[in-house]
Formats: sequence, C-alpha cells, structure tokens
Amino acid sequence: MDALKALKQFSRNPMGVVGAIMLSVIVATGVFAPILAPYDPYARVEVTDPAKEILAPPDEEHILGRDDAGKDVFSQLIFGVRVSLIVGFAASIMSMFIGATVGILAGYYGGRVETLLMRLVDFLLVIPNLPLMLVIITIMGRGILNMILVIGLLGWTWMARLVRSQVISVKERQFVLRARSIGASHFRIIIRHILPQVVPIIISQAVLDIAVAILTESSLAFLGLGDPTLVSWGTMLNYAFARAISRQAWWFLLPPGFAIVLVSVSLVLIGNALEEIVNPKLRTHHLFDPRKMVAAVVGVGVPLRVEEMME
Amino acid sequence: METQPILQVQDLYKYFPLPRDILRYLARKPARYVKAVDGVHFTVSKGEILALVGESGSGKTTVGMNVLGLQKPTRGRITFAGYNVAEWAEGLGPSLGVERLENSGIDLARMSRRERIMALRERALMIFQDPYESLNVRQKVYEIVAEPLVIHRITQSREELEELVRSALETCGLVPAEHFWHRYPTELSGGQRQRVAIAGALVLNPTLIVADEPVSMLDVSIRAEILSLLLSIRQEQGVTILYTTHDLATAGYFTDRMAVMYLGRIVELGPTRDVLLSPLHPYTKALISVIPTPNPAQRNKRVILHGEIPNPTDVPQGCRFHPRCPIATDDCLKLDPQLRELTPKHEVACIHA
Amino acid sequence: MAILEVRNLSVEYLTEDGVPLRAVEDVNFCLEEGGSLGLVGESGCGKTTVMLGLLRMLPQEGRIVSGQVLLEGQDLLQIGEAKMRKVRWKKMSMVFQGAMNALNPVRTIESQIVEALRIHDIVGGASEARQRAGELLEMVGISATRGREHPHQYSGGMKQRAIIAMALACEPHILIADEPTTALDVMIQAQILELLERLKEELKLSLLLVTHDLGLVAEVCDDVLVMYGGRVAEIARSSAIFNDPVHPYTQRLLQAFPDVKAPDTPLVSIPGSPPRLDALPPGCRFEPRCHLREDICAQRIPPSIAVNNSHLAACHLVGRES
Amino acid sequence: MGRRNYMIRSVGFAIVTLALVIVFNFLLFRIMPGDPISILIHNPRMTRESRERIREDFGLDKPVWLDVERLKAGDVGGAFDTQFTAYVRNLSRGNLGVSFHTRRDVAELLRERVGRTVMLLLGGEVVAAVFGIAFGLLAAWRRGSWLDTTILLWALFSWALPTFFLGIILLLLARGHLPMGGVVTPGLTPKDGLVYYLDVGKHLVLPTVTEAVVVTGQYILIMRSSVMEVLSEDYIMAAKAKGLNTLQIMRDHALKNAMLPMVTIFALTLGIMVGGAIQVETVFSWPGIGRLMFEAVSKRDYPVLQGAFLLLAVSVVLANLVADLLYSVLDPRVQDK
Repeated sequence: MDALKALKQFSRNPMGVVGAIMLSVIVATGVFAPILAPYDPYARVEVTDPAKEILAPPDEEHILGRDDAGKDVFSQLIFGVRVSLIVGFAASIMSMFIGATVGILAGYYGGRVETLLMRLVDFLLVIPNLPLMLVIITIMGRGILNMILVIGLLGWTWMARLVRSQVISVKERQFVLRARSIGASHFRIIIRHILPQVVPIIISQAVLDIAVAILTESSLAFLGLGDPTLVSWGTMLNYAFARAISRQAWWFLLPPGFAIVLVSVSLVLIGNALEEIVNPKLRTHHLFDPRKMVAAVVGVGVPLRVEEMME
Repeated sequence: METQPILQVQDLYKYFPLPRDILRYLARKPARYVKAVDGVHFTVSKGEILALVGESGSGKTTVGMNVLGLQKPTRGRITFAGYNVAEWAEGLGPSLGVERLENSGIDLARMSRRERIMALRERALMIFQDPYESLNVRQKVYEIVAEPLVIHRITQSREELEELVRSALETCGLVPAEHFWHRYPTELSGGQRQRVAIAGALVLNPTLIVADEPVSMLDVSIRAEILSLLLSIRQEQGVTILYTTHDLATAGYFTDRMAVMYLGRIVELGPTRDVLLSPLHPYTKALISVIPTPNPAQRNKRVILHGEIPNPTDVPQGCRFHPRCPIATDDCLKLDPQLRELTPKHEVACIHA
Repeated sequence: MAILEVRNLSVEYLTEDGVPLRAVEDVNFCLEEGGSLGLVGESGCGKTTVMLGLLRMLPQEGRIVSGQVLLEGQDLLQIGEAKMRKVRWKKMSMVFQGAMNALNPVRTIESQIVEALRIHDIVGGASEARQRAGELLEMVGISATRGREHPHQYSGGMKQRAIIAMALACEPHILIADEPTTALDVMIQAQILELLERLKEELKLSLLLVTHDLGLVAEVCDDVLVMYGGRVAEIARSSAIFNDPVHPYTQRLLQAFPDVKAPDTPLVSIPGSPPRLDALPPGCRFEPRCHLREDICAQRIPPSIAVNNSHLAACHLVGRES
Repeated sequence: MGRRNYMIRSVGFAIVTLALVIVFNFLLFRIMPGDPISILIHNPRMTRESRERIREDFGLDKPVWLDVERLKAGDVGGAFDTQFTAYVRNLSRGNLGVSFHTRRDVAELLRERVGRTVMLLLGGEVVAAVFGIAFGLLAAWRRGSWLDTTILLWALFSWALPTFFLGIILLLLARGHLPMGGVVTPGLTPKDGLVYYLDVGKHLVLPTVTEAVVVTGQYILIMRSSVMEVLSEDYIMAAKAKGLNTLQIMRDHALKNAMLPMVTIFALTLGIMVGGAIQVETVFSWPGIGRLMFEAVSKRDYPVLQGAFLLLAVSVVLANLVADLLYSVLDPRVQDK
C-alpha cells in the first residue's frame, strides 16, 4: 500500500477527515499563539474598575474572563496549546523511536534478545504508569523537560509490543527469506523489507500515543506537577479546581478541559481512521443478511478491493 | 549429459530441537528433536534437474534450505562446487582439497566470513512457492530484480544495471521489460509474478537454483509456461536445478531424476521416467496410484495408505515406512533399509523390492 | 430428477468506488438426485461465488442480481432468511475449503457437531446428541472419544474428516464440497476422497464438488461444469468432457493438466492469464487467450450451443466444422 | 508445552517482576538526583529522635548494596548487612516507615484506606467491563450502521476524555443532587444500618462512574475490533452455513472467542485505572490510596509515596498473574503454545 492510496483511503473516512481538520486548526493556533492571544498570558491585567472582582466572568474585554490572579483566561488557553503539543509530540516521538526499535529488534532477532527485551516491556507494562510518573517527577522536580522525558521513557511499551508482533509475522513471510537467500544483510532486510511493512502500524499507534501523552501531561499538571513557569491547560485546571470550583467560576474551569478534549479527540479520530486502513481484518465479516444488501444496494460497509476478490 | 557433480549431499541430518519444557528441563530429561532430515545423500550433476518429491513433513524443503546454506546441518556434509556449504555459510574456513571455486579464480580461504556467504549466495539461489508472498509488494519489479545486483555490487553503472535487469526480465518472458518494471507485484498476474521472482534469481547467473514448489500456487493453465521457462534456463545457461515438490505429475514433465522422500529419508532415487513408470518402493507405488488423473477411463486401483505420516519426533524403528506399508513383514521392524541400486541408476530403500 | 437447479444466476460485487463487477453471469446447471456434479475452473472464475450464492452466503459486498436457485422445486432466492436457515445444513450442507479454519478453535469437536444437531432439532436430549456425534465421528474414521478434544489437537486430515462428519450430521440431501482436499497431502487427499465416495453411496447424497483440480473431478463426478471468467464454458457428462471436449478452453486446460502416468506427453500452457473482473473482454471471455479465436469472438458473447442433449458449450465455433 | 508449563512460567514471571518492583522502589528513593532521604536527614525541623529512628530504619550508616570491606574480610553474612537488606527486612515485617507529615505508620495509613480504593476500582472495573463488552459486541455486529458509528464515536470520545476533567464536570452537574465528596455524610456510622450503607452508595456513584468511563471507551474499542476479527474467521461462516441465526452465532461463537483476549486486557488496564483512581479520589475527596498519594506529592511525604506506589504496583502485578492463570484455563489452545 503506497502513501497515495492510503491517503485516498483516509480521505474516505469522515471521522478521520474531521480529526485532521481539527488538528490542523489546533496546530495553527499553537504556532500563531502570540498573534492570536489578546493579552500576555503571564501578566495580570490591571483591573481599573474597582467595582469588578479580579476573578471575573467573560465580558467584552476578556472573552473568557479572568482568573483569580487577574490573568486573561483566553490568552492562557491559546498559549496552553503549545505546552500540550510540544509535550505530546516530543514524548510520543521519543516513545515511537524506543518502542519501534525495541519491537523490531525483539521481533527480528528472537531468542534471548527477545526474551530480555520483552520481559522489560512486560515489567514496565504492569507497573502502574501514572503513580510511577508521579513519584519520579516529585523526586526529580517539576519542569517541561522532565515531563517529556518521563512520559516518553515510560510510554513506549504498547508500541514495542505491537511492532514486535507485527515484525514476527512479517519476518516469517517468504519475501524476507528470499531477501536472505539473495544475500541481503540483516540491516538491509530490516530497513528495506521489514520496516516498510510496519511503518503504517507505527504511525497509527504513534498518533494515538500523542493523545495519551497529552492526556498524561494534563493529568500530572492537574495533580500539581506541571511546569510552574509555563501556562498549561492541566496547570490552569489545577488552580481552577483548587480556588474556583467553590465559586462556580465555570469560565476558568471549563475552557482548558474542553481544549484538552478537543486535541485528544482530534488525534483519536485520526488514529482510529489510520487503524482501519492498516488492519484489513476490520473490514470483512460474514454476518450479513443478504436481503438487506439488496435493499441497501450501494454504499454500505467497506467493499473489497478488486485484487482481493481475484484471489 | 556431462556427469560432473556440482552438488553432493552426504549423510545429511537436520534436527530441530523442540522448545524445552520447563519441567523436562528441571528433570534433566534430554531435549527432543524434530528429525526433519534424517540421513540423506544424493549427488546432482552440473546442468541436471533433480526432483525431490515428498509430502509435507518429508524434509524436502529442509534439504533445499541446507543446500543453500540458509540452515546449518546438524550433521553431514554438503559440497557445492567443491566446497562444504555448511562451513562456507558459517565461515568456518574451507575444507576438502579444493581451494578454488571452479572457473572463478576466487580463493575462498582468503575471504572473510561475510564474503564467503556472499560468494555462496551469488551462486546458489532459491525460487519460492508463492509468488504472492515471495515478492515484497512495496518494491517495484525493477527494484526486486535489481536488488541482488546491488547487494552483490555487480555493477556500479546505472546503464549496465538497467541492461542486466532488462535482459533477465526478457529472458523470463516479460517483454518488453520497460512495460513491467515500473509496476508493483500486485499489478501483475500470478504467472507474471513468478517470472519476476525467477528473473530476480537469474540476474545473478547462478550455478544452482533450488526451486521450492514454484508452480503449486499457480493456476493449472499457466504452470506449463513456468516449467518450460525453467527448462529453457537450464538449456541455455546450464543452471543446475533442485526442484522440491509434492507434485509427482509436474515433476514428471521436466526433471531428469527424481528422489522420493519419506519422513526425512530418500526411499527411492532414479531417472524420473523409471520412477514414475516402474516404481520400486511401496510408498512410491502408492503415491503414484492415488494421484488423480484427468481421465475417467484410467481410473485404476488406488492403493490408499492409512494413517498419516508419523510425527518426525518419533520415527518408527526399523524401516520408517513399515507401519503404513502394505507389504511390511517382521523383518521391516528390525532392519533400517539403505538405498541400493536395483536397476541401473535406480536406487530403492526397501528390503522387499 | 434434478434435486437442485440453478437458472440464469448472476452475481455482482461492489467495489470501493461503488462500481458493480460481474463475478458470475448467467449460470445454469442441474444437480441430479444422487448424482455428482463437478464445478471446475481456475481462480477467479466464479465457482466459489456460485456456491456461496446457492446458500445465500455471499459476503457483504456481493449480491445476487438475477436468477433462480430451485431446491426440490422451491426457489431459495424467494424465501425468508429464517426459512433459509432451515435449508442450510439440513438440506444442503457444505465442506469448506481450508478445514483448519472452519472449526471454532475454542470449542470441542463434539460440541460443534452437537450444535448442528440441536439447531435442526435432529435429536432430543444432550446425551443423545453426544451419542450421535460419536457415531458420526466413527463413521468418518475418528474414534468417538476424541470428540472431546479441541481442533488444534487434530491433524489437517482429521479436521477435514471431522468437518465431513459435521456436514453429514443432519443427513442432508446435498453436500457441497468446496476444494475439500486442496490444502492436504496427496495421500490424505486420497483418503478423504475415498471417504466422500463411500459416504455418497451409503447415504445417497447428491454431491456438488467445487474445485480447480480436473483430476479430482474425473475421479469422482458424473457431470462436469467448466467455468471461465464468471460464465459457463462447457457442461457435459464427465466422459464427454474428458474424451471429447468441445470448448477450446476445456481442451487446453486438459492438455495443461499433467498426467503422472504419461510423463512423455508434452504439456501445453494457455498464454496470458484469466480476465480480471474489472476488465472483462466484451465478447467471449476466453477470446484473448484462445488459439482458435475469430473476429466474432471478440464482438459477441457466445450462446450455449447444444452438442447433444447432455452436452452444452458456449463457443461460436461449436458445430462449425462438422 | 502444556498448560502446567504455562502456569509455572506465569508465576515465575510474576515473582521476578515483584522482586524487580521491590528493587526498583528501593532504588527510586536513593539513586535519584536529590536523594529524598538525605534531604530529609538534613531537615532542621526534624527532632533528634525521629532522625535517629529514620537512620536506623533505613540503615543509613551502612553501604547501599554490599559491604565489600566485610566480604574481603571473610565475613560473608555481615557483608549483606546493608541498606538494601534492611529495606527488605523492614518490608517483610510490614514496616513501610513513618509518614514525614503525619508521623504515622505508613503501613497503617495504607491499611486504613486500601478498602475504599479497592471498592472504587472494583466498581469501576465491573461497570466498565459490562458496558464495554456489551457495546463493543453490539458495534461490531452492526458494523457500518448508525449504531456502530454512535458507539464508536462515544468510545473514542470517552477514551479521549481526561479523567479528572470528567470528574469536575460531573461534580458541577450533580451539584445539589448527589454528595460532592467524601465517603459518607459526617455523623453517620455503620451503626445506622441501611441508612449508612445507602449514604455510602450515594457517595460512590460519581467516583465509580468517572472511574468506569476511564476505561469503558478502551474496552469498547478493543472488544469491537476483537469481535470483528472473530467475525472474519471461517468458522463464523461455517456456523452460518450450519443454519445458526445471528444471535446464536454471536452468543455461541463470537462472544467467547472475542472475550479471551479481553481477560488479559482487563488486568492490563488495571494499571490505567489505578492512575484514574488518583485523579478521581483527588476530585471527589475520596480518602483512598490515590488521595493519599496526591497529598503525599504536595507535601513531599516520601515514605508514604514509596509505600503507596509499592502497594499499587504489587496489586497490579498480582492481578495480571491472576488474569494469566485464568486465561490458561479458559483457552484450550494454551496447550499448544
């Protein structure tokens, strides 16, 4: 399956397209944050009218109101995109590389290498992640770099398992044996013959991993472990929950939460669409009442490709 | 035909250890083995086509893999072009007296392990059963055929590379080559894919080709084409072919000699015509009798063997075929028959033959 | 008397782009009561589609465009799904291609046979059903006690036997066997074939054998239907097909089929490859590969022409020379 | 390899994992930069006694792993008198140290609270499993229909929802209808009988729902694709040819086969649920292990953090062991693997 065909298939999945559009808007927001944000998110706004409270609901000056420190919520929200995306992408790229490498090495070489690597994976998999991250960040100190490292270094286990199982099935295939029989080195076999087969799966999993990383970052920040020098949605919620919930300051509480949901939903929609393309088993099944087919006639389900039918 | 042996397989054994059960391990019981190949020898002359026929589990494919040095024999010696393949592939250094690969002037003794493996891979190649599986669908036809040339650094020039690929493709009947080489395997029919696979081996000018069931996945109407392609390659380039198959009928059409395998052993070996028309071993006889023929008038008596091929971890004592043999006697339980020449060049491993 | 008659059956598949592709077109045949018909053709010729169509078990993308499937006079394409379920297995059962996968890996063999019995109310109690399942297994040469095992404990040949036992559980009138021996070794193939032939006689089954293996058909079938590119090429008594084939495709196919007992006969191949469904030739489907083609072959789809009252061939050249 | 082998292997792996967890936990608080214990020792607010007690508990005057000097001197037994062995010894006695903040025994603190967290996890897991399996099955069965699309969207959405935020929303929505936090209305005791338990039940609703939603989406997605994979198998086709109706096929063939991989998934997601519990307990002021951890984080109460983490890790490892053993009993194919 070449990239063009995959793109065509992707464009047929409405959920995936919606997700992709959402994500592009979000990324653009992050890139142009300084232009889009009306105020400095780190600076408290002078409250000129003494009749107004510092923690104020939306008005014409502040479309999402002010927080209890007098900062513009909307501007914080816009700058929060950056932390989420940076942590999400950086951590998931890290875990993608670690996971894919471990998965490929374990799957391809088998034997002791595999046993050792997969035991490590299983070990990390059963250790509850969030508590572990909590402990590590508490000890190492808060900061965006530590956040990325912790999420990236602990979040590659699924990727490794997925890639390994895929590599195992690919390496049993005849074209790999053929490559060996014409004298291809292990390196060449891995790069030229195995990697192209597993890249689609790696990508679809990596997209989901970005969402996981973003969710994890927000949870940790909410629990008070966010970078104290940066505006992040999780940190906003941490403050809001501590100080604003009793005062029903919904404008402070809801926007960052929905922003997180928006980002992760967009990624999940994309990831799900990719997975449907990658896993052909999700396409056919035998339970179907033929009379319904006659009734529906066109456009139901995911039809077969011509080559599949010929076989 | 010239009878200069190019490939000699002597006393080949290939045992695969079964994954060790923890309890057995703790109890220090010996590891168990799948005896895939259990004492095989044969010789192939230069330019000859030998069929290795047998049912699944007979060990025919394993023999092929060992011949190519893709697996290491448990015991025994495979000599290809004067060199011990197992040591060659493993890089353990040359054995036997022959120091030079014939006509090539290559001194194997001076090569590194990797170089030795490459020298073997360049000369002995494999064609696989399933052209849908043996080609990487993400490579274009050109890349598939050119890959061996690139790996073996046959040429540096683009033009020469193109020329070699073109000639290999056209030899294999994909004319004009330009029409095919920008395509992906999925855009080709089964027969065309198998031609691509053959071209991908031929491009290196191999001395030996191991063809593992090259037509069994193809439609009947295109099998003959592929078989005659293999024949013409032998004719024109003097390639030696080891054809492993379960299909006696296709083997009958284009091989010179035939070795019938059962449970890791050769039970009958002889000129193809002789083996098919006057089989000596009861297993061969039964096998030939049950192959369906497209001729209702010819429905002759089938000799159906009951049961299935025994598990290769527990090979029967004596003659390995005796539990299913229609003519077995008490002697068969005791004696493990070896191949003996009954009629000229026609060998059989049965005490009753 | 015909127990099963198929008239003008056409089946289409829908591609991703919503384009319908004709996989089977205008197929007609009869299966005589107690007879055996071989449905032969190469991959992609539509034989499996025909078989799935008979049972109304086409995949989601497929639909029957037209035709009738008359089982003992009743059109199966007109009845409701609930009634159709009663037809499946009870009247027409099938032995699948790739026995390995047709058994549920997490259930015992016995329970899967019992299931068939109970769905169709063949037996009353559970113990009676198990008893019967045991008998069925014994009938195909598997000891009844092994019914408690799971499929992975069986060898390939045994799985295929178990499936045959399961197929015969409800004493069907018609047995459809789709490549029943393809994945098996020659000797096991022969065993299964022998079993099928024996059971066919004993149980007075009508057999529809779907296969690519002409040899198999020659051994087993009274009548043969040769399909090519979704259409019937030739249909006749077995002896006529093998001794006096009329259609050029049948002729060539027979010559391409190696005979182990005659290794000296030259092997013929048919140039080119079977047509793709999305690029069917406008005239005769075989025209591009035919050694006898004429201008008309590329223009018009040939009608079925009777060679004699039991022999039909869809070729413009039939009856020309004589 | 038989089933027995598989079981031995699972148990063996669990033991190794537990040992690693203990070593890891020991390591975490000593090797990390900033070494919490030394920070602690230098804490001027500490009394002399508690400093001594900590010194003794942790064996801080001893080497970390192995006393090489004593080993060289031939004192093999004494060579193992180290911080690590002290840690293991304490652990085996159930001594997890003393909370810096409350000065209470950590083991006791955990014991007090563990029941409440188990209640939450169990409730959440059951609710999630029931909904996940039911909706996953339904979606796969009706694949491509509006029902499938709706379920799929809901599953993806709930998967993408941060747990704590869901908790906050529920908190805002339920204001005035359900209790906002805590385990029980102050003043009620178990002596009040039914009223007490009903009250606890009411307090449980929101946390359990939140906890369940964390993984329901995941369960639906996995179940859906698991069922869809099963439905593409040949034996489903065979079952249909046998004359089974759709309901029978789903019940007798698809469900069990698709459920098998779920057994492992249930245990694996427990780790995620534990993470969820920290957030849920924080949002709903539910005094369980999670809330304890949250408080320990903000107060840098390392012994509590260490103890709570150990408890959670060990529980998840054991749950996975149980799932593994269960799987080997349920899947007849294990004998072949």
